Amino acid sequence: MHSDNEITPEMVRDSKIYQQWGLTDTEYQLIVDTLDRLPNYTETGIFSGMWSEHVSYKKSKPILRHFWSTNERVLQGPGEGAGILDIGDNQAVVFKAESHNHPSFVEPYEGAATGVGGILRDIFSMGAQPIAVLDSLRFGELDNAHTHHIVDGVIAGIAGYGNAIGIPTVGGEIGFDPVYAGNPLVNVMAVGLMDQKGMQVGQAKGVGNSIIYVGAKTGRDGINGASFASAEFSTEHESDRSAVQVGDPFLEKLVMDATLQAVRDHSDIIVGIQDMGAAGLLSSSSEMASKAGMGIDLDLNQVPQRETAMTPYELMLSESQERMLFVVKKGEEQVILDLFKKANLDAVIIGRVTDDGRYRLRFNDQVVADVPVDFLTHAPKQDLPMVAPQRLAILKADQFVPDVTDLKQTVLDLVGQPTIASKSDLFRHFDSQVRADTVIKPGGDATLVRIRGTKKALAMTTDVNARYLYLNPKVGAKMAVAEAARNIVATGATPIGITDGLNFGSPDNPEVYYELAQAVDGINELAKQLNTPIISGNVSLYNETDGQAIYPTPMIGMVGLLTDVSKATRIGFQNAGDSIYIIGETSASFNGTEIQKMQTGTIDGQLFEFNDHDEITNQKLVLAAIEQSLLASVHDLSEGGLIVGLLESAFAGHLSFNVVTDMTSEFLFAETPSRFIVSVAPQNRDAFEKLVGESAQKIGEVSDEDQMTIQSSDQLLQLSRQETQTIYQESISWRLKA
Amino acid sequence: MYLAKIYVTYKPSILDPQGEVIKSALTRLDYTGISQVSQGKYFEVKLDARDVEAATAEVKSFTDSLLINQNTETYRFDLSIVNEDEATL
Amino acid sequence: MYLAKIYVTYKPSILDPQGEVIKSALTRLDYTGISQVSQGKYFEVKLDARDVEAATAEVKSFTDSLLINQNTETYRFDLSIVNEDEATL
Amino acid sequence: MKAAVIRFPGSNCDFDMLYALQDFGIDAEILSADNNDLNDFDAVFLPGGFAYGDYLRTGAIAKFSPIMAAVIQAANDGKLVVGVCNGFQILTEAGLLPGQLQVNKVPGFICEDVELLIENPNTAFTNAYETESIMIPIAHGEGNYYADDATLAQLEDNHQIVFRYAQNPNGSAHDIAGIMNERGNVFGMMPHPERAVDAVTGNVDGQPFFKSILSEIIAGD
Ligand SMILES: Nc1ncnc2c1ncn2[C@@H]1O[C@H](COP(=O)(O)OP(=O)(O)O)[C@@H](O)[C@H]1O
Ligand SMILES: [Mg+2]
Repeated sequence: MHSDNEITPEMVRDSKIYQQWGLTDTEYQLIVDTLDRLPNYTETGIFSGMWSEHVSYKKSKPILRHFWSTNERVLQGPGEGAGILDIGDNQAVVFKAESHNHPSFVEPYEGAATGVGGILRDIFSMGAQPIAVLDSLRFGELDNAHTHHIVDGVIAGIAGYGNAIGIPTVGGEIGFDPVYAGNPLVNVMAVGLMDQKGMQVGQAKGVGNSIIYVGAKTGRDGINGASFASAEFSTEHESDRSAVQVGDPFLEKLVMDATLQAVRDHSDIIVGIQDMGAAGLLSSSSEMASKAGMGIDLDLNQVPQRETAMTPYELMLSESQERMLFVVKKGEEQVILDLFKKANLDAVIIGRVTDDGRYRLRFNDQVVADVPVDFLTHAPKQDLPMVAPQRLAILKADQFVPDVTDLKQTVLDLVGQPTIASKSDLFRHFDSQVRADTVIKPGGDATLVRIRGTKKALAMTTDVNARYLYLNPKVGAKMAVAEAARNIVATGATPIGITDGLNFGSPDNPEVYYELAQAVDGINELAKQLNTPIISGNVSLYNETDGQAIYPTPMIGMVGLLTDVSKATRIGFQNAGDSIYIIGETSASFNGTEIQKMQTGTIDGQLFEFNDHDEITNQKLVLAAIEQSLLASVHDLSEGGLIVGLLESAFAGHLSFNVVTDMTSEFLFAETPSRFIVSVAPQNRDAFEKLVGESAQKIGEVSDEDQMTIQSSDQLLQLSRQETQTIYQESISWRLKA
Repeated sequence: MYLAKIYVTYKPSILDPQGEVIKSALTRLDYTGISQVSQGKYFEVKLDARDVEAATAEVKSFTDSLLINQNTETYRFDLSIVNEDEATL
Repeated sequence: MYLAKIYVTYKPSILDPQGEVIKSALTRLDYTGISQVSQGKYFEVKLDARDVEAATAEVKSFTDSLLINQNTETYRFDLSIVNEDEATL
Repeated sequence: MKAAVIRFPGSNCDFDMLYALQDFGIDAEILSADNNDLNDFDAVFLPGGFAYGDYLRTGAIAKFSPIMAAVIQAANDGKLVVGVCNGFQILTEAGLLPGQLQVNKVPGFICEDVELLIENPNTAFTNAYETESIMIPIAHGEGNYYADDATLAQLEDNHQIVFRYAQNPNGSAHDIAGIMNERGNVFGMMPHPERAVDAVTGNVDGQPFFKSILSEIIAGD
């Protein structure tokens, strides 16, 4: 890397080095015109960082603007580190998701680990105590060593960071499909809890106030990580990468505890807090100034450095982990410096808030950058063309018909499919119980975490079935929201809000851009009806390898509130003799299902229908039944349909079932949305039937034998619980060891 | 039979949190003259091979592909000839 | 300035689960001639000391008390003289 | 009667332990490992977590914290000293309990409920148990207990093995999950009883553990 003195503004212009950093000629010209001079090397570098898609959202913002993000609970919508919702008693829940897809492909362990570290900083920089982490993962099929390596690394990385910092990883989801082989998805979501009076924002207000740098020293880690995440991946250039970021959960634990203590004890002198994420010091400092309508003046020689001879460009763009910025009232800095010093952490004043709206950097007594803050933080928006993908136009309307000639074998094969099989062999590596508040552990529908000292609990889940979106981006996105909500409802909690992780291919492809717009539309439509505003989220574009895009994969992270934790319901059957009911109609819904994928090797055809009204009605019904304590168990139906739902309730409860249905047996595999299976104790049967009327159908009984039976209108299915459960339980580890 | 002793360390620009923590522990324990600590890995691998060249190639190959993480680590190794059941250290 | 290179290995009687896992991974990757793998730790410590004797004594002292667990581990080390800012590997 | 829960930098089960003790009416507070005096306390708890990041070796750096001299003094004075998970690892590193916790036999962190057999019901940590087997969560990557044969024989002969795993999850010698010193006042275990005290979380098998300790501290008062 050259120092600034060596590369003149003219050289930047002539060599077009800005193109390598991701700036277009038009953008560069705009900078020249606005500054009314040529930008120097450092200035060009900071524009390229701030104007990358990853930081500026210049391509996705026109679409994201449409997200619905206000209701009576919203205290903070999108735009800050994380969104905040009122949960009563002057408490608030804070949550957000983040993607670390590209870093995790290059370096699975550290990529995933630093993803967890980053999302936790987003939470505690708002002044909230993180209480839970969830993930949403996509990998290629488990049939090759490279995918095994990525899976092992990602799981170990999430575990390595989350376990050590002591925040439980309580839930998530994992899917497998060849489209993710060269571009795995690693999304992590964090949830925090706070007193409303402790709310912090990332703003740099007040002329003369100090900018304090806290935490790890700056090295050359992930230089240009933001532009890197905004560029497509090509296997040829796989080795062309920046220094890998390494996480230090021990240091972050110290930073987290000290930050929360500062918020508790010194909120009167703290003006703003911002974590350093993508584009590090640059984006955190400039955004704080821009949001406050102020300017900022930084002395880069003050920045704690791990390596020698770092240039201003490197210092600003470094993505070293575990770093935070505080804005503190002038004259009161020592209190904060002392607090961090006591925790053995670096804390240094590196600059001041100014009122001239300039972003000014000094290095070795020279001004090395001086540009308007607002210009820097507002990349020129791009309205991109969109067009419906060709493939959607030619999808056939007919639904796939599963082959059920050997019904038993079909079921055994299905429960062994990695997407269906239990993920416990993977998530057992996560400490899901530290903090001792986990009421419903991973393995059910949503996870439930109690709020100590109250009767309340928070339910949380992440969901999306990208195959549905591949066949219909809008309806598929609705179904993702619906499934998340069903999972929340199955615990007894009411859904209250959404964070998302929008993982898509290149937005420069009009078909991909269309998928993105449609997905956002779908999410929005159902979110409004569920009264679950989208309060935060993340966009990850350019998820392509050698020109092949992933399925559109908008991860939905949802949080629900249960006001009386003693009412919590679980998926497992409770007692032999309880009646089993199915809530919701089953129809021929087979295109895009797991059974289609398993039997044909692909997914095809028009997606089956989704009815908003049925979804909401059925959810309300389940909540009402739980409210009246009528249900022994509740499980929503999703991938794999009724058969998988029944089996999971049986496995979780160590009990079996005898079911009789007038459907033919292929309907056992239908993935018709908006359905639940519930079990009801004999003494509650009458009350339950009165409540639900025609909306639920009794289909059988819970039994304590090993044998599970389903008599459909055409076949009798008999399965041994032990044998079936072994396949369900062990399939993933068998495949990983193979 | 060959014995490969393989020393793995972080590349210079990679953060080594362990080394930092160990260094500060040593300083607290009054080992004041210590200016740098880095922790790496050390492998001893016994292998059969046709000759030294083959053994060298094999060690390079599996170290690159399995023992180290090429994104963050680098290594060197020594190779010696040993008897079947010789103790290593 | 001295540079101590410290090699820590398990005592022979101690089971080394990581070594076992690596060995079976190597075998699966068709490195068939491998008969034993052990994974240990490797430290590089830069320290100031009056002379070689003092440096040796200091390295022994902090390795015994901090770097290894005497129940299960053993070590050897080399000491060399280096310039302040010499690269280590 | 007062208990201290020691917080090392990187401890993360300190509050879990504090709340569990307080739930059983034990007057407890969190004390930073920077302190060097435990005279005001009758019992000392070393909680789980990753002290100093568990860098180098679990518990290796923590054993040199200022508080540890006082912990050793408290043990010598016959006060109760209890280490759970990382606390157990620190107690072995500090030499207050024999042996060492190594990387799990199949390397990797595991979090799940395991069945424990109460091997010695007549201890300050188990006397309130009325069953022989309980379920308690584990959450560790280095819980594989190692000690040489002579030490193991001694632990067996003196009934110092307090808990054993019904199905060994980590390779521990003699299926050891928890041990105490000869005098019976210093105790360490890998599983987390403080995560199993509240009915709402679905498991209360840790309650008798704390009841035992409570009665022991009261008796000693
Ligand atoms: N990566 C993961 N991390 C933690 N928990 C997971 C993970 N993957 C799946 N789980 C847990 O396994 C259970 C079932 O997951 P999933 O099959 O996705 O449920 P659903 O179909 O109800 O959305 C849930 O409790 C979920 O939290
Ligand atoms: Mg579900």
